[in-house]
Formats: sequence, C-alpha cells, structure tokens
Amino acid sequence: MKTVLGLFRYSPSFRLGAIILFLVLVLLILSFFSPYPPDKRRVVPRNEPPSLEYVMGTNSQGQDVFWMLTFAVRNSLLVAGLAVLIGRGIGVFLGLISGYLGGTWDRVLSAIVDSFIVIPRLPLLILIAAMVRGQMTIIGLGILLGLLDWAFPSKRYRSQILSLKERDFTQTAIFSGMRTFKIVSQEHLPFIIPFLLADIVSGFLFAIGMEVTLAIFGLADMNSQTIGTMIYWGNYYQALLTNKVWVLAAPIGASIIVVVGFYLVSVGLTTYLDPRTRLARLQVKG
Amino acid sequence: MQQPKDLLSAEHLTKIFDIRQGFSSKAFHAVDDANFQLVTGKPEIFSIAGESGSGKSTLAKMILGMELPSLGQLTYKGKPIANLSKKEKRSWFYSEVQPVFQDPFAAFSPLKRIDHYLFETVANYKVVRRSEADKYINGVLEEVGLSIAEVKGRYPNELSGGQAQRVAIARALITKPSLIVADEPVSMLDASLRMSIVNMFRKLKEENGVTIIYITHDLATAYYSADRIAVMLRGWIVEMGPVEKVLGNPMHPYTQNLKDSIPQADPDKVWDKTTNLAEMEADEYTRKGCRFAGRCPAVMDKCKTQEPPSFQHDGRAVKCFLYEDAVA
Amino acid sequence: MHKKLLAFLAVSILTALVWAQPSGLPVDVPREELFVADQIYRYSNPGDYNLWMGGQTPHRHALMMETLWYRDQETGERLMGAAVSDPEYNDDFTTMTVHLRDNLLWSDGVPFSADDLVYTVQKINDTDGLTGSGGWKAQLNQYMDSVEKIDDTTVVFNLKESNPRFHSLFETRWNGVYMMPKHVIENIDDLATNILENPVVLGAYKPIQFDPTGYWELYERRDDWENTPAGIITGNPGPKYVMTIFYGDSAKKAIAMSRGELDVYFDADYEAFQTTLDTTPTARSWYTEFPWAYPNEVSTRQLVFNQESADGLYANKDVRWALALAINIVELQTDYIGGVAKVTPMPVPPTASLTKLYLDPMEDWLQGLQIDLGNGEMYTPYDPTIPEQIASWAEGQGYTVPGEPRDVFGTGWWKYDPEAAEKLLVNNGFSRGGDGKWLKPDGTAWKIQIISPPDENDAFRMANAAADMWSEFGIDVDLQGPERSVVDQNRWVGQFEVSTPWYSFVQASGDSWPESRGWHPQYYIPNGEDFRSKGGTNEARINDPKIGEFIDAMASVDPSSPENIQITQDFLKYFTEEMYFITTISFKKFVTWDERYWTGFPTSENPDYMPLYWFHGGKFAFQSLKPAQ
Amino acid sequence: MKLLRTFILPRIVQYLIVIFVGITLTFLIPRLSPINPVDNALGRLTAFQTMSPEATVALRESLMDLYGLNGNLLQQYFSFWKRVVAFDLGPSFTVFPTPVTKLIGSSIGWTIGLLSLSIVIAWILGLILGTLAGFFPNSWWARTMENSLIVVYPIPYYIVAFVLLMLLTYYLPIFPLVGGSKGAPGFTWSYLSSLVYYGFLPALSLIIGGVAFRFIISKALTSTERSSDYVRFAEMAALPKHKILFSYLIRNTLLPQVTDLGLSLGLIFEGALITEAVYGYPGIGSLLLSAINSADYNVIMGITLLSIFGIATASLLVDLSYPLIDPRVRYS
Amino acid sequence: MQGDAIVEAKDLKAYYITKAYGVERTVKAVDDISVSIKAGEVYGLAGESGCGKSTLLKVLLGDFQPPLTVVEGSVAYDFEGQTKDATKLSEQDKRDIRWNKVSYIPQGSMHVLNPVRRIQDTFHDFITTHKGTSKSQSYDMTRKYLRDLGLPEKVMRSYPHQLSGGMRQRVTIALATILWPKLIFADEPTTALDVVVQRGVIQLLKDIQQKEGSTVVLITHDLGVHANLADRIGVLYAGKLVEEAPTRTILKSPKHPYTQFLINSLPTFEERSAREGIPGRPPALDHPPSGCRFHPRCPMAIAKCSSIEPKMLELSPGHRAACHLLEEPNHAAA
Repeated sequence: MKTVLGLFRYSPSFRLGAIILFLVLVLLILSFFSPYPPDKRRVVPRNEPPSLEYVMGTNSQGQDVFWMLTFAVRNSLLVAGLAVLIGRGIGVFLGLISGYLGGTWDRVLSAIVDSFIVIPRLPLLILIAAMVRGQMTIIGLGILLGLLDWAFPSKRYRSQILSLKERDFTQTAIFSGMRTFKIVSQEHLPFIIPFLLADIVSGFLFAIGMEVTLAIFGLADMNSQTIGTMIYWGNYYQALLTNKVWVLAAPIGASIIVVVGFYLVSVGLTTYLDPRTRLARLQVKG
Repeated sequence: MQQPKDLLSAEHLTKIFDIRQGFSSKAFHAVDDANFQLVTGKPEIFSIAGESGSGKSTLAKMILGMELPSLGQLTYKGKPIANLSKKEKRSWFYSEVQPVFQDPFAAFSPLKRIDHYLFETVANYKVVRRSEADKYINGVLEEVGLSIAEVKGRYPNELSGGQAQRVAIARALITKPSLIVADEPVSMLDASLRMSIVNMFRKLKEENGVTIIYITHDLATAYYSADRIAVMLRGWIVEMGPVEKVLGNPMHPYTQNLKDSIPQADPDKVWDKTTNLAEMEADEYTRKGCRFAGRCPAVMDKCKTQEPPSFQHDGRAVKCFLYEDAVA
Repeated sequence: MHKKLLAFLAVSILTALVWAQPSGLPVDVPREELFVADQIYRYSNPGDYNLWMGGQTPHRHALMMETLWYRDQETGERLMGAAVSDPEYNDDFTTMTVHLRDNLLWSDGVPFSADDLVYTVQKINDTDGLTGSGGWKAQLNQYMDSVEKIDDTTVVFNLKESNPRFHSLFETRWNGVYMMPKHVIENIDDLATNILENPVVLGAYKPIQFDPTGYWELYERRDDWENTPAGIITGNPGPKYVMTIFYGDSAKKAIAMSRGELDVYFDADYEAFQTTLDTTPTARSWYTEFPWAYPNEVSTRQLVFNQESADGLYANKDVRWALALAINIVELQTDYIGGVAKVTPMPVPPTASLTKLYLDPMEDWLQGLQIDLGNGEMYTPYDPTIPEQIASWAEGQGYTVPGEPRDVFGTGWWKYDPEAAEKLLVNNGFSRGGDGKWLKPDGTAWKIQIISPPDENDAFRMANAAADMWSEFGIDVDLQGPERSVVDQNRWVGQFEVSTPWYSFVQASGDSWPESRGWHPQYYIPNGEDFRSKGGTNEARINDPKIGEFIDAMASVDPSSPENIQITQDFLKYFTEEMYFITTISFKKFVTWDERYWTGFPTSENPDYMPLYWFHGGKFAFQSLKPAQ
Repeated sequence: MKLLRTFILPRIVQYLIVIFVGITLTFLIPRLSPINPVDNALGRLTAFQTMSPEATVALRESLMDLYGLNGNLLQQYFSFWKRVVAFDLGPSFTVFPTPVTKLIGSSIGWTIGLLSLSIVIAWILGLILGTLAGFFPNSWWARTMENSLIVVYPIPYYIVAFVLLMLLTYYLPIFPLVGGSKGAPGFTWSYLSSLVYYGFLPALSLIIGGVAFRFIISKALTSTERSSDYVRFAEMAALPKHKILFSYLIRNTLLPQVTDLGLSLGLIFEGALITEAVYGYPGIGSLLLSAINSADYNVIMGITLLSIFGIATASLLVDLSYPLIDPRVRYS
Repeated sequence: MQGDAIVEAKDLKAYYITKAYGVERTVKAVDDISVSIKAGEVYGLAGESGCGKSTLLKVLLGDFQPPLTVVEGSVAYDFEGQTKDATKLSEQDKRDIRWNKVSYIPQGSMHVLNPVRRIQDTFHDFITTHKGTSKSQSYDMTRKYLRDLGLPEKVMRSYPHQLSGGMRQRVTIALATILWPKLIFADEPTTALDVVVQRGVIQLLKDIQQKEGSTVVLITHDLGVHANLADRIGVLYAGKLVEEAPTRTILKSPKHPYTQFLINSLPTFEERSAREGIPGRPPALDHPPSGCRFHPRCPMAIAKCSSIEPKMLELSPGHRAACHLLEEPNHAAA
C-alpha cells in the first residue's frame, strides 16, 4: 500500500496511468448498473448523436453506446485478462521449468517453444476460430488467445531466470539454506515482476488487438459486447460512411485508453522497481 | 566415528571449459591438476593468489560445489563434493562450508532487506529458536563489528561496502561453519577498509577455529593474513607453501614478478625496472610447455616445449625447471 | 545537409506520383464509352474463360455466353436466346425438338448452327471433370438418351423417360447449358484443363483485358452485335466497353460510386445505399424514391425450423404458429428492413406475374384460413391490411408510396397477436416462469437458437427482428451470426434450431416441381447427416408423405398447364397451414446505378428486363444501356 | 569442426523439428474443421442452380475423388508428405484444378513487395526517430513524438487501416479503392508508378504501426546505451553529436534490432492478412482469407507452410549469421 | 620542470542538488576546496570512495551536468597565458580544449571503447574531431603513437572485446593522450586491474608524462600507486581537502590523523604485525558532521573538533593540513 501511495506521489506516469485505469474500472463497475441488459436492442431511439441524455450517442440497433461500452470494456478486459493470465501462466511456468531444471527438460521445452514461436499465430487463430465459430464464447476466446501467446514470454522468462541464477545473491540464498521454491518466489520473482508487468501490457495489446481483429472478421462471439464486436457492428451499420462517428469512436477510444493506461502504469512500476533508479531515489551518491 | 584427517582435499583437480569465439572453439584447462590439503582441527587461512583468469575463482566454485570438477577428486571431510545430493548439500554441506563473495552488493538482492538473509539462514538451519534469533544474530554481527540495530530493515545499498561485506561474513558465520571460502572479499573495498576485513579473518581463525580459503590477487593482504598460499597462473598452482616463504622469498619467476608489481606506499620502494605483459590471456592457457614462458625473464629452451613438474624446494612446491636439480 | 535534401526529394517524387495518377479506374478507356459494373467477387482464376470448367461465372456468362432460352424474373416471360421458338415436346414428353435462330454468329464470324448444340450436349456428356457443368452432365446423363441434328436449325433430344421439364436445363434462371463453338473446342485436347484464353463467344461482348490479380475484367462489344441474341432482342448496341470490377464491401462500393468509378452495384446494405443517395445525386435503384430497392427476385426469406432439433419441439405445428403470431411483420418490414421489401406469407415471391398466378387467387383462401387455438377455439390469423399499414408508416416517414400498397409492399400477413400465440403455447403444455419467461413443457427454460449469416443483410436483419420480438414475447433467443460457410455447414448437418435460408417454391415461369422436388420424403435425411446426401433440399427435416403426393402429382403434368398451377396451389395451402416455414419477405436487392454516364438500365418505370445483371440473363440489362448525353 | 557439432548441427536439427511440427499442425487443423470443402464447393455450385437430387449426389462423389479426400487421415497424411517433398501443394479446391503453387505464386510477389518495403521503411524510420528521441530525451519534439506514438501503438491495426482508407479514399478521394496496379504489367512508367500509387495506403498503414513499435524499442535501447561509458567518453572528448548518434548509438542499438528485422521479414506471410483485407490488395493475405472462408485446405496449408518455412528460415539465418554481424558474440 | 599553476581551483563548492521523488537533497561532494596544480607535475588525489574525489575531477575537467552544480568558486585553466574557467566552458571551448589541451583517462572499465568499432576507427573519430584529419592521416598518427608507446600495432584492427583488460586500458590511455595534451586527468586508471597489468599501465602513464612534460592529475585510493607516480598528493576526506604535501613528505611524515590512518592501515612485506583499519565509516555528504568532518572517527579528537571547522595550515613549504591538533605544536601527532 505504501508502495502504491509512493508510486502515486512520485511517478507521474504511474499517476496518470492509475487514474486512467481507475476510470476504466469505474466504467467496468458501471456496467453492473446499466439500465438495459447488454444484448437488448431497440431500447433507445436509433442513431442519436451524443447528447446529455445519451452521453455517447446511440447506435443503429437502438442501443446506448455508453452503456454498451461499459459492457464492452468489461468483456474485453475479461478476454484479455484471461488470455494474459493463461499465456503468462504457461510462459512463466515453462520458463521456470526450463530455467531451473535445465538439462534435458530445458532442451526439449526450448525446442517446443521455438517451434511455437515459428508457427504463424494469426492464420492459426483465424483457422481455429473459424472452426469453432458459433460455439465461441468470450471465455473461450480468452483461453484460445492465451494458448497462443506464451511462447515468446516463456523464452524471455527463461533467459531472465538463467541470468538471475548466475547472480551472486542466488548463491547467497542457496548457502542460506533456502529451497529452490523459496529462492524462486522470494529472490527471483521480485526481479521478474517489473518484467512481467511490461510483458502483461504487451499481452493485453496482443489480446485486445486479436480480439478486435477476430471480431472484425466476424469470428468472435458476436452476441457479447466487446470492444471488437462494437467495432464490428459499427462497421456493419456503416458508422463511418454514414457519419455516425460516435459509434466507432467509443470502442476505439476505449481500446486506446485501456492499453495506454496499462502502459503508463507499467512504465511507472518498472522505473520504480528498477534497482538503479531505486538507488538514485534512496541516496544520491557523491 | 573417526574424523577424516583432511578437511578439504584436492587431488589432480581439473576443470576444462570450452571457449568459442566466432566460428572456432577451444578447450582450455581453467584449473589444471591442482593438489592441496587442508587439515581438520588445524584452522588456517589458506590463500589462493593470482591474476584474474588464473583459475582461482573456478577453484573456489568447485570447493563450494557450484561447479563440478572435470577430472580429479575434491573431497570435504572425506566425501567427494561432486557426489553430494541436493539434500545432503542443504542439510549438511552448506552448514559446514560457507562463501563470501567479491562484491557485497551483488551478494544480496538489492530488492531485499539485508537482514532477511541473516534470519533466513538462522531459520533454515534451525540454529536457534525463532524467539532467540534476534539475539543470536546480534551476537554474530558483533563478532564482525556491527550490531543488529545498524543492519535491521536496511537495504544493501544503504550500507557502505565495508558494512555490507561484514554482513556477508556474519551471514556465513551463522551456521558455525568449519570452512569459509572467501573469493576476493576485499577487492571492491577501499584500501583503508581492507585491513578490518582481513583482521577479522585472522580473528575468526584464532577465536572461532574456522578455516578460511582466502582468494585474492592482493599479495600484500595475503602475506599479512594467510598461513599458507598457493599462487596460481593460468590454471596451474605454480608455487605453494607457507606464506612467509613463498612471498618472503618467492622462487617461481611468476611469483617474483607478482610481488615486484605491487606498488608500495613507500617512496623508497618505487619500481626501477619494467615488466612484460601478456597480450592475450587465453593464449597462455593453450601454450605448449610452461605457461609463463612467454614473459619469463629466465626462460629456457625446454620451458617452451615441456610442462614443468612440481618440485619440492625450500619448504614449498615450485612448478619451474629452475628448481629441477635442487634437493627437496 | 544532404539528408534533408534526400528527404525532400523523396517527398516530392511521391507527391508527383500521387498527382500524376488520375485517381480512377485501372483501364485506359474513354469513360463515356465504358460501363463499370460491380463484380460480385474477386476472381481467383483471372483470365480463365472456360466456364464449363471453372465455377466463377457471374457477369462473364451474362456478357459472353448464350443458352437456348431466358426466363425473365421481372416479367415471368420466356425470352428466346439461341432458340427461335418454345421447346416442342411429343405427347408423352419423351422427345424435345428445338428450333434455332439462323442469324447468329460466333465472334470469329463462324455461323452458329445445330452442330454446335449437338456438340455441346455430347461434349458435356462425355467429358469428365468439367466441374463448371457437372450438374448439367449429371442431369443429361440421367434424362437424355440421345441428341440428333435434323437440319442446321433443328435438333431433337430423345429422352430416357417421360419428362416435361427437360428444357429447363437450357432455360436460364441463374444459368443454362452454355453453347460451345464446335469449331474451336474440337481442336482442344482436354477441355477440363484448358483455360480458353481469348475465347470465341456467342454473346455480344468479348473479354479483351483482365487484371492478373482478379479484381477486374474488361469486355468490348462485338462489331457484329446485331448477330447475337441480346442484340437482336433489344435492338440496342449497348456500351462499347463493359468493365466488371470488385471493390469489396458495401462501403467501398458506395465510395466508388460517389467517385464516379462505378455505374452499377449488385447489392448493398441499407446504410451504404442511403450514403450513395446522399453523395451521388445521379444514383438510383429500381424506384427513384422510396422504397428504392428491386423487390422482384424470385426468392423469399424465411425462418426455417429444424423439426428434429430440441427434442422435436418445432415439429409441433402449434409451436410454429405461435412463433409466427409473435412476429410483428409491420415492424419487421419497416424497422429492420427499412420498408423496402415485399411481404409474403408463403414461399412465393410477390412479383407481378407470380402474384397473378398464386397470391391473388389464393387471397380469399388466406383470409378464410382458420387455425385451432385449442379447445376448439378457431382463430383467423391472416391480416390483409398489412400493405396498408406499411404504407401509412411510409407516409409517416414522409415517403410517397409509388402505387398501390399491395403492388409495392406485397400481400397481407399473419396478425401480430401474442395473446393467440400464448394460448397456443399454453395449450401445448408451455408455461411462463416467475420472471415471465417461457418454460418448455418439460419445465425447463426455452431458448431458441437462430443461425444467420451476417453478410446476407435481409436474412440477418430478419433474424434480428425475430430474435427481438421473440425475446419480447418472453423466449430467450441466442442469435448467432457466423461466416456464411459455417452457417451452411451447420444447416447441412442440422446443427440449428432456426435458420434463415432463401427458398422459392415456384420458378419465374410459375412451375413448382423443380424447386419443391427436393422436399419429397424420398430424399429425407434425418438430423445429424447432411440433408443433401440423397440430393434433397430438406434442411427442415420434414418427413411428410403428403408433400410427396403433391410433388408426384406435379411431376406428371405439363409445367405450363393450369393443372400444374392447381396442384401447386393446393400444395402451398397445405404447406402454409402446417406453417413449415415462417415466410416473411421476398428478396430485395439494392441494385443501384448511377445515371451520370449511362441510362436505360431497367427500372420500375421501364421494367422490360430484370436488373439482375450478374445472372446469365442480365445481358439484356447491359444491352439496354444508352449514353446519358 | 567442433562448432559445427555443438552449435550449427543442433540448430539445424531444431529447424527441421520446427518445420515438421509446423507442417503436421497445418495438416491437422483444417482437417479438424467441421467445414468440408466438398460440401462447400457443392454449396457454391448449387446456390443458384436448380439441380436434380440424383445429379447432386453424383457430383458430390466426383468431387471427393477429384480433391483427393478419400481415404483415412493417415493415408491422407502420408500422401500429403509425399507431395510436400515434391514441392507439390496440390490443386486449389475453389478454383479447381489450378495448382496452389500457381495461386500462391501470383499473390506472393505483391505481399513480399508491399510488406518488405513497408517493414524496412518502418524499421529504419522507427530506429532513427527512436534513437533521436532517446538521444534528446528532453526536447519538445521527442516528447511530442513519444506521446503520440504511444497512443498510436495500441490502436488495433485494423482500425488504423480502416480510418486511413475512409479518410483518403472517401473524404479526400486521393487514393484508389482496390487492387495493386493499373493496366498491363511491364517496365513502363505508368505501370511502375501505379504500383506506388496503389501500394501507398496499405504501406502507410503498415508503416504507422511499425514505426510506433520500433520507436518505443529504439528509444528504450538508446536511453540505456546513452549512459554507457563509451558514449560518455566520446561526449567528453567533444565528439560531434551526429558522430555519436550514428557511429556510436545506432551502431550499438542496431544489433538486437537486426534480429527483429530478420524475424519480422519472416512474418511477411501472415502479416499481410488485415492490410490486404482492408485495402483489397491482391496478395497472399487476401488469398488466405478467402481460402479460410471457403475451406480451401490446400491453399491454407500451402500458405501456412510457406509462412512457417519463412519464419523458421529467417530465424535460422539470423542465428547463424549473428557471429558475423556482431563482433562480440560468443556462444557458450 | 615544474612551473606555474596550469589549473587552479579556488574555494570550489560543487553540490549535487536533486529533487527526486519530491524530496530535495543537497550532497556537498566538494566543499570549499582550493588546489593549485603546477604545469608538469603529477598531482595525486587520494581518499576513500565517496570522499568527493571523482566529483572534484569532473569539476576540474569542466564536465558536469545537473544535478551536479558548481555553487561557488572557479577553476582556472592557464595554457600559456590563455585562460579559461573550466566551470563555464561553451561547446566550442570544449571542442578546442579537450584532447588538444586537456584530456581524461577513465577508470579501467570494460566499456570505455565503442564495442562495435575497430580501435583504429575510434582513434580516427577522436583525432578528426579535433584535428580534422583524414582517415589515413589518423591511422598514421595512431600507428606511430602506439609504436612510441610500445603497444603492438595489431590492436588497431581489433575490436575492444578481443583485447585483454590491461591492453584495453593501455589503449584507452593512448586514445586519451594521442594529441599530447598539456593536462591529463586520470580517474582511478588502474582500479580493477591485476597488479602486473597495473604496473604496466602506471609505467605507460609515467612515460607519456615524462616524454611531453604533461601535467597529470591522478585519482586513486591506492597510495601505492601514488607513491610510484605522483609528485604531490592531496588527501580528501568527506568533500574536504585535509592534507597536501609532496609525495615523500606525506608518506613519510603524514600530519593529519586521517592521513596517518590511511598510510598505517596498509600491509607491507616487512612485517606481519597487526594493523588496524580506520574505525567507523565515511559520513554521508548530505549531512556531514559539524566541525572537523573526521572527528567522529578520530581517536585523537578534542572538544572543539566537533564544533569548529579546522583551517588549512601551512606546516612547511608545500605541506598543508587542516587539523586542530596541528594548531598547537605540542599536540602534533606522530
């Protein structure tokens, strides 16, 4: 908590990012107080530009863009969060195994990881999504995206761990009698975390981008409100062609804001946790 | 149970590395046929000295079980270190043998409070009960001239190098080890602080009965503190014996060269002659014959073709043909 | 310093490049001699004009190919193509005699004759692997015993069995057996692999240039256009050049038209069409004003129930009726479709000719139709005032209705009567749960799953309407809109409860047998297998012997006989009473053209030919064009 | 040749494994798809045509035969390998019997041209701008650039492309809507300039995203490198700023980024998907998309294979050439 | 050989003024130091790490950026009558002065040389910046210079990582001195080098200094190095100059208690008797102790040491020290 407060006070980028993410969170929570169910059409007049009554206007299906957006943000974050969780989970897990067990384990896992890196993800994703179309839910999409986005992270974690393992303090920990698990969790994790945070941002970027892409190709769960499906339906009803910019501006703006928010927070956290700047913060050496 | 005679024994200890550069690769012996014994019940400071790249750190890593020997035997209290299981290492070996590293700041995670390692060590080896940990740690810290109040809750970078190194030594002492392997423990410290650390080693040897392997390139502190010394050159131990003899009257041309090169804070002892430097360190490892032949002032023809064996001479072992005919 | 110079140079070169390019069409042909038509997709076999082989026919077949007869969807009349008169059958329908025009020339100047027709039929019959004409081959093999030339303009087909509809192979709805130039094809070793570059054509246009990447093709009018069927029939030369070009989705087509780079497009969604009207003052569709779109394609949209899904829930006629009565057709047609398509309660499109044949004669029956709401309570579901209701909505929107409501908006439809629907359901053991949502007779929540391809605008918006209305009625609806190929796949194996395919049970000629035949119980396939395994079209899994009886009766009569019409009417009555489909609207097409450069395209004021220019018979629309000045 | 045994051979073995795994996956996945290409083709053929039931069944049989889909999965797998070895990717199902190699051949030039050019341009621009911004971290333009690129970077690529399309073809009708060139191919000014004209928007949209990404990375690398001893030393010696920038900073930050460039060039085969879909560009992406939608197995597999081969080869070459590029690298 | 002051710092105060994370801190790394370095001499600066010697060097060199700020005082260069204030150099001044007249030898680090550039090209970069030479001219100059210094010519075509640490440091020295500067600042040039290599480096430095009669300002905490190289030594403690004298004088008879500690703590090969390190640790420079900054660690401290700052006393010609004990001759230590 102290750390968060400290961060908030001293890191402008964290402050800005946190405020943005807080707003996103507010949006997300608001979705639970929506006056209309998310998939309900024809609840408000169609194609109204933004006004006091409809803050972000209404779309061609007679839905209030603002309330749609609250659901979309919630669901997109769910998809992306799930993808990031699964992707990074697998990535960290394999990276840890490769890094700590070494030997044959490392060689086999590295070969698998390297193979996956080489397999093009977008066509594969489209192919799989095309196969399970109709059955695809946002949870399923999150899992699918997660299952495709672990190879690069895992490779990077592995190299991080290999270099951490070489550092003297790891030896100190070993000679202090700590077990491997404790060394991993107490000694190495704090170094992985800033890295993980930055990686999570790129994971979000990937997941949101892919979600949008799939939705645009009509391969996502078109009944759920996500940033991608909002864009899809906006396009479907030719929002740009018919000058209903607000319908597309909302989801596009949201996707930018969410990712920029994460980005800024991660920048703040990274500099805060970086031993070098931390040193500078704690004492300026003469 | 019969106590093994040797605390630590190295026989024909050899470590081979591959070095690749660009598209070629070479094998070289980072430690080559090292032999020495440390005796149980007779604590001493055993110094291993040499330039960087002489193999002394590799030797230290093998003693600590961090690297496996390629050839030869290395036993601690009669047990080959290489054969210890992970569990044996943690439950027994690490409480017997403890390291002190060169850079005290690298030896502790910068993200952790430094006392964390002290309490961890106490807890993991169940040295004392949890409630007594504070007191016990304070006692250990006092032995190295610190108190728990100075250390508790501080991050490594909030301490000076000397303090941090003392904490590192205190941590090593917690398990009451029989052997401490200190790899260049003072080279990152100011000259003025070195003495306090070296003095502490002397004190620990005498008062706590700890045997210390003191690895350094600083011959002055080695001379000051050690009982025996092994001088290493490119993987070889070229001269080994009591420190007064080896450094008081070095016999191997390399030891002589080393000793001469130490700048002394005495205006009466400035250098008068110049010295030869190796251009490529790696070349000396793979050189045929004596590895010092390239810059030895007393080089002979056979030095360039044959590897000199170790000769016993004047209470020490010297790996040099100059002493071939001398009587042991 | 030189870096800045380089950057400057790069920018100026780029600017020069951009400005040197007159933003426009990829061919160098005077715009006033060129008609640009929307190519409905990108060809993946550019330069391959072997339409007997490849499957990519639209526009190409209209411009270069000919068959014997054309059936105009707009008028329902037969147009003579390569034939000069109607097919002549003997009494027991075992031979068909064809008389050919004597004034047709191939584009290389060789006259067209009976030899070409005989050669075409035999070649298709004998050659394996002609995927483009695989369907014809299979049917020729099935029905035809032999074909013989009587003289240069007369050919006789001897049939294996009595078949009054054999001529339909040569009569175009989408396409018909393309005539082959015997003198060219007989010199080709393997027709199944040859791509026939620079083809010799019988149609009025010859391909002269194509995009190697398949986005466009350029055709030139033949100098001897007066020796082609379209030229003879229309008597008009048409544009000197026709280019077909694929721009992509609706938005891009609208943009292209506003840029003056497209003269006609195939179909667009309502929004893109409106944008076109806003940005291109010279653009119009079938009607100049509301409801704009061409409503007379011979096809209708329906909600089709899979009778074997959901434990046979939809095999219950009452359930189907209840769902029909829960749909507000006026809202569906206005709110969702924009008021631009015609309403019909049966799988019969309300074109002028088919209305005359079926919808008008059956109106009384529809008005008198009664269904049992349970416990003997009889109910009259039909509401003949639907067109008027839509018309008054249209006037409320400020539109002028161009004609009689029944001509513009189609026929009456089922009443919107949730109460009646409720009675039907309650009577069948359904009940409402605590939240007002319907529970199935077994007490579990009722959730209807609809699949519909979003790229088919009408279908998808109709599905949206049904979803909305049924959920207002208290049924949970899961509307899925996957890619068309997935929708199709699910339809084939019966992985759906409600789908939105297109069907028409009658052809433009008024004949029903070819279209309804696939519903004969002999082709029935149970759920889980591809309903087409025996060649049927019965995706609803209706296994009704009565339908078989109607179809068998049609088979044996002359398709143009009043008898055939009567059987068909009876069939439609039965089908409607059973509410096997909820038919809602006919196909509408925003075929939209820009009169900036060309006029004369068929319109509601000038409805001589159908405007469906991508059909084989679309050639008459092309041929009718005149320069705007 | 110890190096060959300890480094090059394992790397090549890994390369082969990667390709084997990749090929097997691409064989399996489309076959797990519920979409049957024969049914699909049949659907297409009968969509507008009224066909008799008997004829439909007959047609189905002959298509199964033609497409080589008879036999069980294993038999298909073996015959598939036989073909792969012979560089025969089979015929396309949608435009039967055109060979897949021909379809890919006529598309790939477009994609490679567009993508390689825009990737290289984006790489160079991003590198230079990012390095400059890292070198002058406090200047207003560096901050403006960083802030705007950070905002651009997360925008899903499709949106950038779509907005550009609307802006520059509709609101300002400057660029063409569809296609890759004008007129007949040849070394004429009009054809070549039309290539640039038609490729401009797709390339621009690719470059925007690529520059943002490269910028962020270059800036971070430069900031680190800038505080390194050798840069400080050169600055102390008052070396001119441009010298430090090009010979010192860029030369050093270049190496990890060359790897990136190699890998992203390998990604060409998939990267084009969205661009080509949005701009109607006649490359491999458009081909792939339509193949996926029509379940044209052979085309999908052909492209995926090519793509795996491309990326695997690119990364192999980058790895193997690293010691040549970077004088410092040692393998251990 | 020694003449007038080539660089003279007067009442120099250089502080690190930072405002990190909302907290303002002032670290008085150089606090009121005056030194005068004569042309042609080797002036050694000694002291523990954190005593401000590197900061002093940066200011003397005129190479500092915020947060380091010169609060007071000046640094005057005097090159044959041409004077400049090192604390106020323009970019043009820097191009003129650096390497031509003033040069800098950095600590023996791995990374002082551009890792992806051949040595000869790095030399060319440095030479041409100041002399505008062509590549071949630069190469010729380099070749000749390396030969003069006894360094192998083949290093020219090497990359830095191919050289040993000692060779790298000698090449760096050559790079710093290739234009024969009048004034050379060397910051811990031998730290982290092995003794044998260190010896070679010191010899090289000495050669260069003697050949051209340059002035060298040498920083190291190793008094042994100073003894071998320096003519005069100044001892810094916590940002203050505490003692300054010719090398022999200061090593043989140090006057300040700190200097005495420093010298006595070094082990020698003569005897192995116990020696003590200096007790305690150097103070943090943001809140230095009052009075004499050494008083908390000084066993001889008297009452006023903790309150009154001792003044610099001239004990004999060229020998200055700042200690209260020296103010009264009978208290003089040792």
